[in-house]
Amino acid sequence: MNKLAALLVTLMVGGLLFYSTAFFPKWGDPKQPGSMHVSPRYIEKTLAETKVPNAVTSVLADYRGYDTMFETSVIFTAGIAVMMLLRRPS
Amino acid sequence: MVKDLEDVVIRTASRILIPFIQIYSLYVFVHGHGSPGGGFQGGCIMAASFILMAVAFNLNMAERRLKERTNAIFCALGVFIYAGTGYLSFLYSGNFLDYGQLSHLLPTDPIKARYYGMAMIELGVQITVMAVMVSIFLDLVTAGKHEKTPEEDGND
Amino acid sequence: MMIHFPALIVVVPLMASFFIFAFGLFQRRVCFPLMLGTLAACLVFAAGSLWAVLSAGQPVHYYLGAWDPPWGIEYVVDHLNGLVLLALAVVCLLAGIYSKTMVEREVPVAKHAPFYALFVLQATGLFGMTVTGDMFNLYVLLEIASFSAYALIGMGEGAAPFAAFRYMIFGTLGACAYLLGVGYLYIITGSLNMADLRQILPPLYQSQALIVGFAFLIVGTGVKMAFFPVHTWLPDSYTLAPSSVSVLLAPTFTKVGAYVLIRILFTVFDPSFSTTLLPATQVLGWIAVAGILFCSILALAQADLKRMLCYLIVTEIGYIGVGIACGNRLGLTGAIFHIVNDIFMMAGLFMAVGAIQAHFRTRNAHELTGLHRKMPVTSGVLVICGLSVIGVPPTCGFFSKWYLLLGTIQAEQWVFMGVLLLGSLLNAILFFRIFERMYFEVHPDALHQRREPGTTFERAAVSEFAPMVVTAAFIILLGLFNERIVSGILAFAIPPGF
Amino acid sequence: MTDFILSKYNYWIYVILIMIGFYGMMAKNNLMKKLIGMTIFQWSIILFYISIGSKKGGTVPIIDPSLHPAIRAVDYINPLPHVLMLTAIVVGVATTGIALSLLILIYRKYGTVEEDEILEALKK
Repeated sequence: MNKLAALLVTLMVGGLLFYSTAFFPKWGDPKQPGSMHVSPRYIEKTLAETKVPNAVTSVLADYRGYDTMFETSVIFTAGIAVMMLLRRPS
Repeated sequence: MVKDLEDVVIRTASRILIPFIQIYSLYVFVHGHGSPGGGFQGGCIMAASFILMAVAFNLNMAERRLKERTNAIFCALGVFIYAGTGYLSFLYSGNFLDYGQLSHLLPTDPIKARYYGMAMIELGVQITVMAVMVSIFLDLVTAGKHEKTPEEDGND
Repeated sequence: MMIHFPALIVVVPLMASFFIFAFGLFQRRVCFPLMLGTLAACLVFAAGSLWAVLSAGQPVHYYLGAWDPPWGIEYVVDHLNGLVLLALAVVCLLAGIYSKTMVEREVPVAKHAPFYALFVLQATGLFGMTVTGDMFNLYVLLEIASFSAYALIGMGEGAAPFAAFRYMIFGTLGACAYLLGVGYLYIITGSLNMADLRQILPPLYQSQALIVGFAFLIVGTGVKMAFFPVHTWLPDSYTLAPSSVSVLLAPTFTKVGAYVLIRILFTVFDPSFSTTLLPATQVLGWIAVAGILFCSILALAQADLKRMLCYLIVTEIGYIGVGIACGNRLGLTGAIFHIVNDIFMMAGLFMAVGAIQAHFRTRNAHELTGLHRKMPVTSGVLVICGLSVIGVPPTCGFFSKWYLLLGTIQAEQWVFMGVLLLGSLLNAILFFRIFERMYFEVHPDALHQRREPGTTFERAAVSEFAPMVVTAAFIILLGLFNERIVSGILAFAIPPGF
Repeated sequence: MTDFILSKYNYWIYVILIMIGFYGMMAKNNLMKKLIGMTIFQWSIILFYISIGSKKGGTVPIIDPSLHPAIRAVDYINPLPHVLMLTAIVVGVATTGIALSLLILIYRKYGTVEEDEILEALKK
């Protein structure tokens, strides 16, 4: 019974997702909003503003460096959590 | 008999490979600015070298190379370097994580200071990711029984 | 220095957690004072941020890394999240003080350093989620707060790891739904900044992909907020968690989820979109109403005091949902005021239950006879918080429910109004049953027969009932000064477009 | 019709992966399989983000002035989703790490990772 219910829910969610993909821009279309609004500045200005040719690193460490700091904190949190949960007090 | 032979091949191969893996990891880390690479990828490759050491030899070898406590300190050290670089810009009344203010510290113009700021960031990320990956692996493998030496545990 | 407060409130506890962990490995006793100092500093930063917003009269923007908004990450402190931030900071500090004796009792000594580090990281995640103005940054902070919560709950006794695992499956499902929603918004608009999205989205309100993305965002936030149908992870995990952890998590995590829902519904999307164009708030309202009834009745059926409170949390979230569903200024004022009040009410209740479990060694609601003689302060705080949950005038609970009622009347939602009153009645039955057993039933033999002979009854430590008394005082003060809070802060906290 | 398929099939792949992961998470009785389902679910969202950033004719976003004299955004693919997904990958690793440690705790306490056996043990 449980498996049937799960299958039904999955098919519903899948149907909803398939339906929504019909309204997405074409794959790889240079004019899609995702690549037109914010990212052109990252590509064009990265050499001028940060002297780093790799646009991914400049966005990662500088434009959105704050996200990456919390990302490192997430991996730090996971490290402490595993250390706390599993370590047997000797 | 067969077990020992198998060990010999793996051990000698990994003894040769491990230093080069670590050098490659530093290469990936250093070339984060000019080519695909950076702190995360470098940290993972460095952690892979320690995990290979733990798998090929035994946990004691990895333990000796990277003691449990220093590993925990490295976890905190890396993220401290990252956040510390962010705090530096407070000294010059810049916003948090504003590397342009580092130009007061380093003898360069604000734009090149961002280049060096990012290098500091990548160093912090490299240390933390390496330390955490090794620590999670060792914890999961031994399920927390670090203190017992592998011999007691059966040489897994 | 004041201009840096919005960033400091998140970065200082983050840095402190590294120090707590690193120094705690060597010197265990350094953890508690460091944690307390950090949370006190956060209280100062929260108060400073709110003061900056009040004196400036308009939201304070803080650009991380000195990059202007749609490209860099931006922190926005306005009246709405300034008030929630202050309430969170106060309760996190009180939970920190409260945890001193509880952690000695529940957490083995070798694990104090990681425990306190995760405690502070949990606070970091909460503060960050409240302050951030960037959708993806909110996801990362949501994950930090969630991972700390999973690990801290996993420290509990008995089936806690299993409850934490089920919470993790549910929570990750919710976080991934949120991430998918942000992805849908990004693929349509190309921006991640909330204020920027508010400008770009209006012409796109007809596109189906946006509606599906909106649904994912709501479902993801709903899971984190323990909204009615997706709340089943909460009772098990908060009941089995150590009491210092449930005192930190119960008042804060679900209310921040409620704040994020308000932020998405009325700041990222235009209120007209959420209320009329797409009857999202109507649907949320009817689900919230079902949740209030279902969980109030379930709370009545619980013998375990802590599990009863967990169902109360879901009921209170239902009230906030009804406030949002009214879709008018009064209803939303009631919802935001209820978020702030509920933070304090749940803190007081969980602290009292933790002290009762520690000293009275029982959580069974039927064995509380004669509690007022042994633990007068705790039972007093339990009464004040209970009255506030019911909604009795001097306490703050009454006023937030009052605005909720006015909101439902103005929106002519008679069913919502009826359920609000019925919910208060069910809460009244719940609490007066406990009060009656605590104060009026005198069965001395029941007390001695359960207590093992020879165990002395040690008094509750100062670090336990001091935070309780402060919380009760806040509940009363919020009630007395509600008019100033509503006219001074909440009047400006309502997003434009109402 | 083929043009419609060619321009949308990458989204269908990620939807199918989401359905597999979602079904695995909901229906599987073994906690380890639930965890594997959850990981599939997370990684399919990463695939979705990465496919947003791709541009036809764009190359790796390492700006090389010698390649194109004028730096134009059309020549390089969108770096932003790749940055976001580095965070999501790290979150995925952290989730798996904590989930596995919780599983070890559960196995150490109940001797099993089958959900129904654990629920029986809890009822006693």
